[in-house]
Amino acid sequence: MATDKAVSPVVEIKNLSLSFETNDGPVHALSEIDLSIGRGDFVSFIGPSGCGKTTLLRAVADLEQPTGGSLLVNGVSAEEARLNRDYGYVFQAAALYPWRTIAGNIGLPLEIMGYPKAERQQRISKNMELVNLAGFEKKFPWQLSGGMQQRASIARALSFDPELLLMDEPFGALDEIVRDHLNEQLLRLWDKTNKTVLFVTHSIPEAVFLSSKIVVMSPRPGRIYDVIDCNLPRDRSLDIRESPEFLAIAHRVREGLREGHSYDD
Amino acid sequence: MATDKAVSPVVEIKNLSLSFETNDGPVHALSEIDLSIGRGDFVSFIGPSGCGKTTLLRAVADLEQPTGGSLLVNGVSAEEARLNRDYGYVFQAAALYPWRTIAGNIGLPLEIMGYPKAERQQRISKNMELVNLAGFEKKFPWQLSGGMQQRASIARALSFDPELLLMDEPFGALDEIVRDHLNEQLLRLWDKTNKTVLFVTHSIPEAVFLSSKIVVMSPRPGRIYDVIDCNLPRDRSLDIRESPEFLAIAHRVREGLREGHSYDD
Amino acid sequence: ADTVNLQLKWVTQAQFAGYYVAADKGFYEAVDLDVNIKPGGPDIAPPQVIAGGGADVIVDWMPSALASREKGVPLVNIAQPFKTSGMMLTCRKETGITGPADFKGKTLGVWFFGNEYPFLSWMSKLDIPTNGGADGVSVLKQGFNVDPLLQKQADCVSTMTYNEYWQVIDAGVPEDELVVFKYEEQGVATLEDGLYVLEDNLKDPAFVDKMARFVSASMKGWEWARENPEEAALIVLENDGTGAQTEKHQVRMMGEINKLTAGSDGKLDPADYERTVATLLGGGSDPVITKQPEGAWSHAVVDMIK
Amino acid sequence: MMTFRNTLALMAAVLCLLALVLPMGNVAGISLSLWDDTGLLFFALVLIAAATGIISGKLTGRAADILMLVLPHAGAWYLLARLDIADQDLQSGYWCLVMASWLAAWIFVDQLSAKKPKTLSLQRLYGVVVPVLFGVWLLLLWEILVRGFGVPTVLLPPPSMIGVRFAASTAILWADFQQTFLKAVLIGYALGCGSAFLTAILIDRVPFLQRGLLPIGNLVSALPIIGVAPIMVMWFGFDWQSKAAVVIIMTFFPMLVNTVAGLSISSQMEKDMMKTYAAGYWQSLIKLRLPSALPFIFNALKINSTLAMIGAIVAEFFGTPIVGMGFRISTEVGRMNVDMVWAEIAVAALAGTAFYGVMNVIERACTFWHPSFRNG
Amino acid sequence: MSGKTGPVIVVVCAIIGIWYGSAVMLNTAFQKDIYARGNVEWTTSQLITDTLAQERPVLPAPHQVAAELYKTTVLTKVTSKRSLVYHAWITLSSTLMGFGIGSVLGILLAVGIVHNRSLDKSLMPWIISSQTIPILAIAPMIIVVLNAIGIQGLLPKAFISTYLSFFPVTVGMVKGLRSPETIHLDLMRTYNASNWDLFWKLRWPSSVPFLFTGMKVAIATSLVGAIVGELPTGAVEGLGARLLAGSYYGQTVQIWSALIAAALLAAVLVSLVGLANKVVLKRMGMAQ
Ligand SMILES: Nc1ncnc2c1ncn2[C@@H]1O[C@H](COP(=O)(O)OP(=O)(O)OP(=O)(O)O)[C@@H](O)[C@H]1O
Ligand SMILES: Nc1ncnc2c1ncn2[C@@H]1O[C@H](COP(=O)(O)OP(=O)(O)OP(=O)(O)O)[C@@H](O)[C@H]1O
Ligand SMILES: Cc1ncc(C[n+]2csc(CCO)c2C)c(N)n1
Ligand SMILES: [Mg+2]
Ligand SMILES: [Mg+2]
Repeated sequence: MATDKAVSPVVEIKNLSLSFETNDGPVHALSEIDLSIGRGDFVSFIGPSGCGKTTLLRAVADLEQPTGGSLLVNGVSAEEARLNRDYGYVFQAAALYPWRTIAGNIGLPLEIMGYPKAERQQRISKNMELVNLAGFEKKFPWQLSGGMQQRASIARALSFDPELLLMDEPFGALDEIVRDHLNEQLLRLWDKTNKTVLFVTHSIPEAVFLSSKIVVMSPRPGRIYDVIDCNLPRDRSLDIRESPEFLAIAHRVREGLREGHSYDD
Repeated sequence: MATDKAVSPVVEIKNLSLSFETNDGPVHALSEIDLSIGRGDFVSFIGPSGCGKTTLLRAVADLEQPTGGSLLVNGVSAEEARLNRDYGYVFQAAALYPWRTIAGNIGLPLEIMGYPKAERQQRISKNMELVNLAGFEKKFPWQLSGGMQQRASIARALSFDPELLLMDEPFGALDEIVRDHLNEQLLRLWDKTNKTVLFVTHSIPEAVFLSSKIVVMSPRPGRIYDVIDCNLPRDRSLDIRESPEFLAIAHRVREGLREGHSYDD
Repeated sequence: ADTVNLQLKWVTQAQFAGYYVAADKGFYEAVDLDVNIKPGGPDIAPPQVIAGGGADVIVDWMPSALASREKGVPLVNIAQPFKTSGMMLTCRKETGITGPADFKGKTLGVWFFGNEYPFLSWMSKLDIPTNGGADGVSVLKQGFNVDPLLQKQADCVSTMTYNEYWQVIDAGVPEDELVVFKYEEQGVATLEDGLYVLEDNLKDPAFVDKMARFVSASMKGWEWARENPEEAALIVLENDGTGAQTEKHQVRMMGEINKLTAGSDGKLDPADYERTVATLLGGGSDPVITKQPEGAWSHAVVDMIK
Repeated sequence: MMTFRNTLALMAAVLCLLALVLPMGNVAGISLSLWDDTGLLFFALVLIAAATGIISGKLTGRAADILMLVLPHAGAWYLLARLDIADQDLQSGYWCLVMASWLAAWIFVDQLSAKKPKTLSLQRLYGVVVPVLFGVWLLLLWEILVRGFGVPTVLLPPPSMIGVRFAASTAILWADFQQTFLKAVLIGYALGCGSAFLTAILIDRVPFLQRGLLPIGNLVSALPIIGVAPIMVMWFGFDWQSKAAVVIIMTFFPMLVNTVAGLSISSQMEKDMMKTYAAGYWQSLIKLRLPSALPFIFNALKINSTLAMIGAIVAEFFGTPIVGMGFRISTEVGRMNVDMVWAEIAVAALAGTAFYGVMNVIERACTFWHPSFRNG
Repeated sequence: MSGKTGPVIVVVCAIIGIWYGSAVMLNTAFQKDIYARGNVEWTTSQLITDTLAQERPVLPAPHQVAAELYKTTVLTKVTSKRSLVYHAWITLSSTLMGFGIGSVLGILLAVGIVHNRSLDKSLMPWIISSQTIPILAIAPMIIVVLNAIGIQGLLPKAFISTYLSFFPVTVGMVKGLRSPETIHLDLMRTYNASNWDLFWKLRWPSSVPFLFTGMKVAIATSLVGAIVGELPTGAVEGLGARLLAGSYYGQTVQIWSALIAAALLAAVLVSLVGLANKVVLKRMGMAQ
């Protein structure tokens, strides 16, 4: 964690737009996005389905090319950041390789980044424990339930301990208990390591509980409707969800979301 | 809706067990399941990830073969029920065919069941509207966001208006607003047509809001931990979520879930 | 010992008995030669092999050799062990063919791959077009065997006196149901199996000497084969790599071959050569060779044999 | 790391430098060097300059494109012209220049392939130009090598000679093409692929056959063509029917194997989907399993489009009427008209490539959804 | 495996039945000619027995082929030139060599095509064209040319097998290497995986099903190539030479026994590849 970097934003987006060509004419997935995310921020993205959250995360990860505007990650272009392996990405779908066991899938980035075998082993088992999958090392993805696959993909992204985490609905298929558990784990990890997290979720309480900043988006074309600061203490616990500050923020998010939808239909 | 059928249960499960053979030894996914679901019931299944909810639904749909016990659907074997096209299934993943447009995917069961073209058209557009996808008829699945794909798969299952609906986390990838919207739509549909619904969810409020019965499951081996009757009025509205009955039931479900987890770790 | 690579025109059979006998009986060894006999096959063009450097000397028919000479492979005949032609056209009697005049409107099987020249010359001499129709003959490219005749797909097929003819007989068709036209008797005979080398090599006296030894030993082999036909056939059989030849057939073939080699001491008779060239030049619209060949044969090698 | 393009440029420059000092060949017994030929010297020096420009990054954009298009081709042309002068005794310096101009042309191809043209027609144009250039170079090198090394024309004639023969024999070539391609190949291909497809479905439909016929199918369909061809001639006569029969046998197996593999590729969930609709066998075949099998089926159709050509041509070795591409090839080899053989081969290659290309276009249209097309 | 034997036996019996029927049909005409020549009175049963026992039948009966096969495999020493086993071995060795080289070449070409855009654009159309050259037709010339530059023996034959067998592998592999889902490719991009890792950890595993279907076709065409390559080497040894010699002398029984031997060889080779496919997919966890 170089100190000189801490001042400049980790993600800086200016007037970004992105559209897809389809057989059916262009789709304007993102338009006029301005956003700056500092080191150590935990930013949640929330918005109606199809409003461009995934697209935005993919643009940050250099998986889509913006059609306009500028985008810097860690002060360099998105491509360079990707080449520097600056981030870990959790996809909306688990995207596990069917020919690898669960342990093999989690170890994949470690292999690619050249970690020695012993350390790989140790990190795999640590992260499998973290997501409650211990004992499933030798299973293949299709032998796992949907939620288990998703947890495996979270463990995979965490395994190489990236500074910047891009997470696209990582807890969508998990039940409340596991979700609460993982929320707490994630929060602790964030607090301890000062990681920067971009987090897509559909759960308002989850967003409020985790974030230092919440970005509410609205669709067609995808744009930012509201950015809500969320300055609850960093070492918050689950009880905070009953507190009035929490409820106030949640209310504001819900309102924004509702507004976003009214654009829509 | 034959009246003589109404008395016998739609799904009758007795002492059902199911285990998978894997390279790593057998996995006991379900064990000693007893459950009876009457006509017009809305039954939610909730439980930790990997507890066998999907497996149970698949067994009812005759997609997995139980290794023990008995299972009747509409008074006949699961296989016969499947051949009678007694149910519509929403998979946990969207499972859209990449070579078909969205409209084509939604029309697929209608084609198979031999609906005339005009009616197909009309049902496709009705259901696309229902799930808020109007305007995306000609897109291909990979051109849609995750949530949109999931909605398309819901529209597909609803398109042929089955009596029995098996839904595996249909709303997992949707935001709160759409989810609320679809929850209400589903409830109205259920109320109006007296469908029987088996519904897997991870959201406790959703389960309580929708169901006439909640089945709480616990893992390894998957078994039923609790069955909670949920006799809120059928024409409930979203406000009911603030009512004390609602909160009481939600509390009981949460307790059950927590217990289920404690078996686990 | 000097090595000689000999490329045959066809698969191992009694047609080439002289060379196998010479090798087997040590005639080559006696003149300090190490001869490597390479069998041919349906798609092997010996002129191509010699042009590619795969052989020092080849067995070929003169029409094909002269045609190749025109195409830029300067082949020279150094010896001619076969005096008479064994080629003929064999027809089923029931087709009503009694003489060459009856060919019109009939279907004839012909070997191509450079073996069609004598046939084309003959037809042009008879003034019969070879592109079908009532006034012409339909030509089929005949495969490896006489099936077209047996299956009645063709009215006549090409046969050699020593080989295919007997296959027709073996197949159960009696001789009296067949009509044969020998090229010899039709006056269109061309010289068959001769030995050819590249012209440039003959400038080298050492090569001429090597060939002289080779030809003399080979002719000894042919002589031996004429005297001991059955043993010669067995020697051929031993050298057959496919293991598919039968003794009965090879012994019979040896007998017929001996009739063709009789009367040759290896030296090409210029008269035979002139006759062949005349036949080929008379090829009508599509002549096999366009002009009188120059230097296509040489007695340099045979003259060196004492 | 050095880019591919710079590597090519460096190699070309080094070869040119070598050519400056190495002998070129002999003219009338006198050894010739690059310095004795102003044209070639000029060419070598410009090429060195251009390569340096590319490596240093000074030569880019349109200027680079045009230079790398003109330079190597003009050079190759000139090298070809010098061929006769050099008494056919070419030495290492000459070959260095040949190699260098080839590498320079490759730089052009690389530059062209890197472009992402905006309009579709331009994209198509590039798609044609690149392989054509490659082909042009293949022919150039062939011409230079064959003539430079004095290979006997009965073994391998130079392309120029083949071209002359081609132009002079279009009538014969067309007749042969009709006989072999339009009759034997097309009909055999359609019947072979069609029957294999139906067999694959039959095998798929009837589990008994799946277990019984598939192993046997492997056996029968792998019958070697040269064993089968004479038998087919025996059974179906001398004309194209017997060749079509050989084509059927040749194309049957690849289609069978690929279709069977393709029919089993759909994922469990996709199949479950169909199960929940209680879709009948044919419905799930048509709506699920065939579409997902298409990538495999097209693989077979493409492989077969070339196999069918080979099959028909070779079958004509075993008895034909005296027309057809295979007949011509086997006859003209025997007559030492190897240029005619290659003219016939050129027809086969053109027809086969066009056939394959058509299959490719249809594949694109039918399997646009497959990741192999979606990903670029 | 055991589930297969029953059906296979039934199908084989059906085929043999059809075969006997066709043999009688196809050989009848010639047999009647013989009767007519000899003025022999004949009955149907006489005709049937005679058509199945001709020396040079149009279509030999299964038992004739079986007898020939038995004679040339079991009763003959394997080192003898009259043994089919000996000839099959010759063919097999060049088939395997050609298949091995062809598969490796096919894979390498596919890898080059998928990774280098100028190769993709310029090479692929020419690889296709190369296959439309009737290699079998010019095999003799190739052998002569290779011979001229001093390559002899097993290699020229294997070269023809290679030429025929690399193509199905290349076509399949190009498709296979490009078949990973977008999301799987994206995952690798997020790791900034090197091309090496992208290849070995994603493209290669997902191309395996395509590779094996390609190899199944390749080994069959490789055998065809080996057999054809045996003709112009002087038709000396190998199944191709046997076929040719049989054909040349109209020995249909011999042709068919060589043909059956070649087909059996092909079937064994193809099923070996199929077996390898199964084992590999199972070990990769992809066979469910
Ligand atoms: N590859 C593509 N081609 C064409 N259109 C696309 C493509 N990917 C996404 N889109 C369109 O872009 C818009 C934004 O999609 P995106 O996946 O970013 O939504 P999202 O906010 O992540 O939604 P969800 O919550 O449902 O996942 C959608 O309208 C979608 O149809
Ligand atoms: N095909 C299979 N082979 C082997 N094991 C399987 C298979 N499918 C499921 N399992 C195992 O069965 C158990 C139950 O899986 P199931 O998919 O029913 O869980 P679930 O309750 O739906 O979980 P989630 O909420 O995560 O979707 C899991 O432990 C899983 O590993
Ligand atoms: C494809 C083919 N081409 C030519 C011949 C003719 N041929 C060449 S040498 C020779 C003498 C040995 O019998 C014969 C007949 C043939 N039979 N098959
Ligand atoms: Mg998304
Ligand atoms: Mg599940």
